[in-house]
Amino acid sequence: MAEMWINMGPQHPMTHGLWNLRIKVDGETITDAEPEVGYLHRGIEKLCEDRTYTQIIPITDRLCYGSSLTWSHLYCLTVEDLMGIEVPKRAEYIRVAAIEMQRIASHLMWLAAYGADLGLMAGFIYCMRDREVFIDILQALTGSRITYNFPRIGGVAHDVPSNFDRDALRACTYMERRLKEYEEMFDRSKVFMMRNEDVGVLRRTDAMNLGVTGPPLRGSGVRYDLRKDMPYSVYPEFEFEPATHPDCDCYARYRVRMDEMWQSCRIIRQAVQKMPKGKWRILAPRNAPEGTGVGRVEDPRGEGVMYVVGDGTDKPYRLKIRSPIFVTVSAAPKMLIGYKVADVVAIMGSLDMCIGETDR
Amino acid sequence: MSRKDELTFTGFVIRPMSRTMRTFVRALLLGKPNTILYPYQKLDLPPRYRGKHVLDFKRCIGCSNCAQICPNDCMWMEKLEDPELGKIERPGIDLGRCLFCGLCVEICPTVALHESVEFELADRDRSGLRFGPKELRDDTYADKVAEERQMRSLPVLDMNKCTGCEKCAGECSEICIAMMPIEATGKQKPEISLPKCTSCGKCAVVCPEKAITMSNVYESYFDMPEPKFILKNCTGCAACARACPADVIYMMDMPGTEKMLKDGKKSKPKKRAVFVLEKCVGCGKCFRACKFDSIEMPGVRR
Amino acid sequence: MNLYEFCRGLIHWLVDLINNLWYWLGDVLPWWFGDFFDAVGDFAASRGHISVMAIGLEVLIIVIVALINVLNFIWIDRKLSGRIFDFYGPYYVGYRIGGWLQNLADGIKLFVKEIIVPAKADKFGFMLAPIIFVGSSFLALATIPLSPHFGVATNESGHGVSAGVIIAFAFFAIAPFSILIAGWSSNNKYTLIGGMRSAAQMMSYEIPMLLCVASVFLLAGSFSFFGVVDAQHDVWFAIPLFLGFVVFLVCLVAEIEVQPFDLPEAEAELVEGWTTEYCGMRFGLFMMTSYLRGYIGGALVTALFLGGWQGPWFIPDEIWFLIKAYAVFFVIEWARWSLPRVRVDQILDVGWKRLMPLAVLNLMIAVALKTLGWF
Amino acid sequence: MAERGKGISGPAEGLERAPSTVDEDPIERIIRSLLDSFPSAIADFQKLRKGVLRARIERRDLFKACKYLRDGLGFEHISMISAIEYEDRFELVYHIASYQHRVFLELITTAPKDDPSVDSVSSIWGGANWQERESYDLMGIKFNNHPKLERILLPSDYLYHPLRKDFRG
Repeated sequence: MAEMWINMGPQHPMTHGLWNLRIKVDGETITDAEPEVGYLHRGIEKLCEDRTYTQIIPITDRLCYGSSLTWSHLYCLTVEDLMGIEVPKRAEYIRVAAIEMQRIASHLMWLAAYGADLGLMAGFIYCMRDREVFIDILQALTGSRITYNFPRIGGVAHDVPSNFDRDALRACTYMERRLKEYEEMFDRSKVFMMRNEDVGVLRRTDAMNLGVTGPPLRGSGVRYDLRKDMPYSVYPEFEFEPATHPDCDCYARYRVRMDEMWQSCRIIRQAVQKMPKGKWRILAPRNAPEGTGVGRVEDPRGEGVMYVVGDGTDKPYRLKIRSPIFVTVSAAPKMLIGYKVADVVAIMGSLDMCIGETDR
Repeated sequence: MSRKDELTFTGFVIRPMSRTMRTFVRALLLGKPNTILYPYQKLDLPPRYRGKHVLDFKRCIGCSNCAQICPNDCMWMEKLEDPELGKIERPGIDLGRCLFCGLCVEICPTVALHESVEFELADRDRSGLRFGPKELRDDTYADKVAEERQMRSLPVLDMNKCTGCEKCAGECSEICIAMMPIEATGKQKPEISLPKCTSCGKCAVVCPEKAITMSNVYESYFDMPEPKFILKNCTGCAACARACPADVIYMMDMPGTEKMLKDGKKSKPKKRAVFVLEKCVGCGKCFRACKFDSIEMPGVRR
Repeated sequence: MNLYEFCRGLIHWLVDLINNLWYWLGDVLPWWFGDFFDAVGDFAASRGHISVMAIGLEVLIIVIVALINVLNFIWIDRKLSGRIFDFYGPYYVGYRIGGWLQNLADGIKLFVKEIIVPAKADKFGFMLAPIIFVGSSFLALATIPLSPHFGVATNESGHGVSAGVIIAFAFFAIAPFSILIAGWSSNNKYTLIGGMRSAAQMMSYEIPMLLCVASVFLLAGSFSFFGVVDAQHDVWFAIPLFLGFVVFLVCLVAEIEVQPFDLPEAEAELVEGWTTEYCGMRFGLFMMTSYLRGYIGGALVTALFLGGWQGPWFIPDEIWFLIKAYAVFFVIEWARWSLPRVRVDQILDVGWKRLMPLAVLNLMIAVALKTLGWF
Repeated sequence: MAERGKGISGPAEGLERAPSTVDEDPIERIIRSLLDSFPSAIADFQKLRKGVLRARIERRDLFKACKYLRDGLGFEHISMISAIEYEDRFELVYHIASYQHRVFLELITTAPKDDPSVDSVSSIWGGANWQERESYDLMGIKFNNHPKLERILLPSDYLYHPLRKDFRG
């Protein structure tokens, strides 16, 4: 068969969103690849220049459907850096607990999509079912299921509801039991390992050079987790180990995310148990001073950075968002070339695409 | 955890299949499946759930803060006539554009706006999603739900009664009341610094004219813009005082501005606006009502 | 009394009934009409005509039974695998019978949908592929008896076609060609890859599968279903030929293209594989036929390895056969929902490097058993 | 099938903390060696927070400085490239991180309004490739020597650069 270009997307079960992966195949072997993004560009950066600082928070929620809380948290961190606000301790603990729940929910959604990509329908349904547990707690905490609009500049919107700590600890126990089942279902399944091992190899040097961050980077053997290495919020007060794996393949990325879920359970337990009393929100000024603020967090998908320029009014002069997947997907050709068409779903699935933040 | 060399023969099919079989047996024999049969069973929604809005007409003061904070511009203020409340202005919401972010509920200074747990809002027509104030009205809803917002008992000043006697300032143990002269009127008014106030209520007790009363006010986490008054432009037309939803603005005479009329009598003195900013909700209605650029509010759209 | 005799008797009775009226009509009419009426009546009552009518009725009954089974299979697939996934499955349509009518509702929906042919498709091939796919599957079905009394291959002698199993496998193996035709004629890159994968996949599973069947023939000493099932009177072939049973089951999963081996229509990578461009009832036929093939697969395993219709006396033979076939199908579905899909090079790997030696080993075991005279 | 990432025995290999041969904080060392190498180019050095630095650099020295940052100082990771339009200039902010030293550097360079072009750093960091394309797409900054400077988020026949302040949708 002659070589031909195949458009995988913009509407394709592999893409998890609206983007296009053009691959050149020789038979079933990929010889070239070219990701195309931009189908979901909503101009959020431009939109933010016309909104007040408070009004932007619900918009940053819309950056990523999988982990919207991280992005509004990142935005609030950035603006707090710009305004020079110290957030109350209790608010930081609530934020950390909520973000780690969001991380587990996001990773579960990734695992569900990954299972469906590889044809493991039971994995898809089970993960979506268990994600509900965390979504329900977040719903009781914030009032919404996907777009929480929960962090505020200078704290969080609400105090924790009654029974929050009991529910959170119960959910952690449930999740740890479930994770063991997943490990039995995924790791111990020979067919799953056949699809994952030695597939989508991304060397350590390549991963660092191409700007890959988050689980793909740690799956390539680089021990770099912003929560540990450049701590923000109250992460230094928690005990946890950033997950790494030296194998550089899809299985390593899968393993890193599973280990991160374990660590997130640990962090939630500590955050709930150590949560101090006090205020959860302070009055933030309406107008930001002139200057810049930068925030940097460990998103479930990688390193999220925001850079805000204030000009003394109540609206930001410029807001720049660094999406981890936007950079990671540019490394996709490096991983794809040489593998089979069927590996595309495994490789791109292991990157955990989220188009909302990629196209902004 | 598990690696390739740990994989045994059972890994081919038996382990994953035994996992699914356990769920199968549990779902088939021991209990109900996990699904909720939606139209017949409903989810238990937490009280914080953000659904359709509910407006309490009696609490609402018509300040339009909700319409201003809305990121999508999906709220508007509607003028209407109510048999009980007279001529009022109340917000309406286009739920077809609403984000359900809850900022309008959070900013409401009197907690008149709530979000109910009702989420079944589908309609065959976009116009069916435009809820005017009358469709949102439910004056009993606020009493039914648990209050989330913190309340503080704070002194509220009525400038019509105040004589500027300084008794309240003398009584305040936290020294949070300062007497400030009002320019061009020859009077003075107490200015209360609310962050320092301990809600002790002594100022209200000591006031001979009962100009200061203690009342419960919801705490706000929003830094609202404050009106800045420019005396030289003011004509004393009282448009701002009529527009103010929170009774912040009082019109006071400026002695010495009387003009001699032709018949020898003196005209009434000119008036000026006086702001009691402790009560201000920052809505900007006075700014919009003023035709003479006498009020400035940076960052508020006209 | 077998199915053929039953149909023949029924037709005979009907023809007699109608002919009575007919002859009476001929009597009351003028003579030139009466002669014609007599001739028609005699033809209707002739032996050849009744045989043809009986076979037609028999085919109709078998197809209806098969289609009801297919509906049951789709229901099992949805309902029981719904329980595997911890949800209800079809629920409201046919609430009293467990949502069974949902399949019919889906069929009606597919019937009223428009059939679209892509503009640059090869129209003839595009039309031909579903015909071959459905036709060959039904032909394979026709050879399989549910019991000595129930099956189209039973004739008046009652012994069935002597090479029934061979014919069944011959028709069963035609489907990949129609998949290739469908994939090529759709003029779409995904369908093309799907068709090519189907061909590659057939290369890998067909030979070990037939080697397993050959070992069964060796032990049974017969090519017909009756012979094979009769030979399992004492012990099911699944016990001495356990290896062959496992290999056959794995190959069967590949043959009927369900989950671990559904490469031609891998929905995650190749949208819907070779059925991407089909819609309406053509897609419905593909869908229905894939479950029909599941039924055939279950029936083949039952007949070749699980003792066919032989079972306790208190259950009728046909029901006993169907219970076994349903059980096999459920195991296949169970594996389908709990295993990921393999890659195209891995199925070739599995087929040639794992299943092929095992199948040969199984054949050697069969030869040994036969030589030792245990069968 | 490509071979596995051989030679990586553990996650920490080659990624130990900064060698302790240098007596002081790695951040101090970075500042000093950067100032030594580019005395004229680097201006306005600030330590913002713990581990966050800010420096300004001349446009013509950007490429050289970036190369030195990666090869000499171990800044392996380019985090973000943001373009900001002011009334009289464009500012390009390079956020560069070091995995070894846990340092986050904010490198600012300016370009005049009539010639918004800088040297591309995508040959130094592969991760800069798409970010530069994005800056070109949305802000209209030209990157010299970029391998493929095309629009990325917007359609290729789009006429405007929408993040500029004079753009009105």
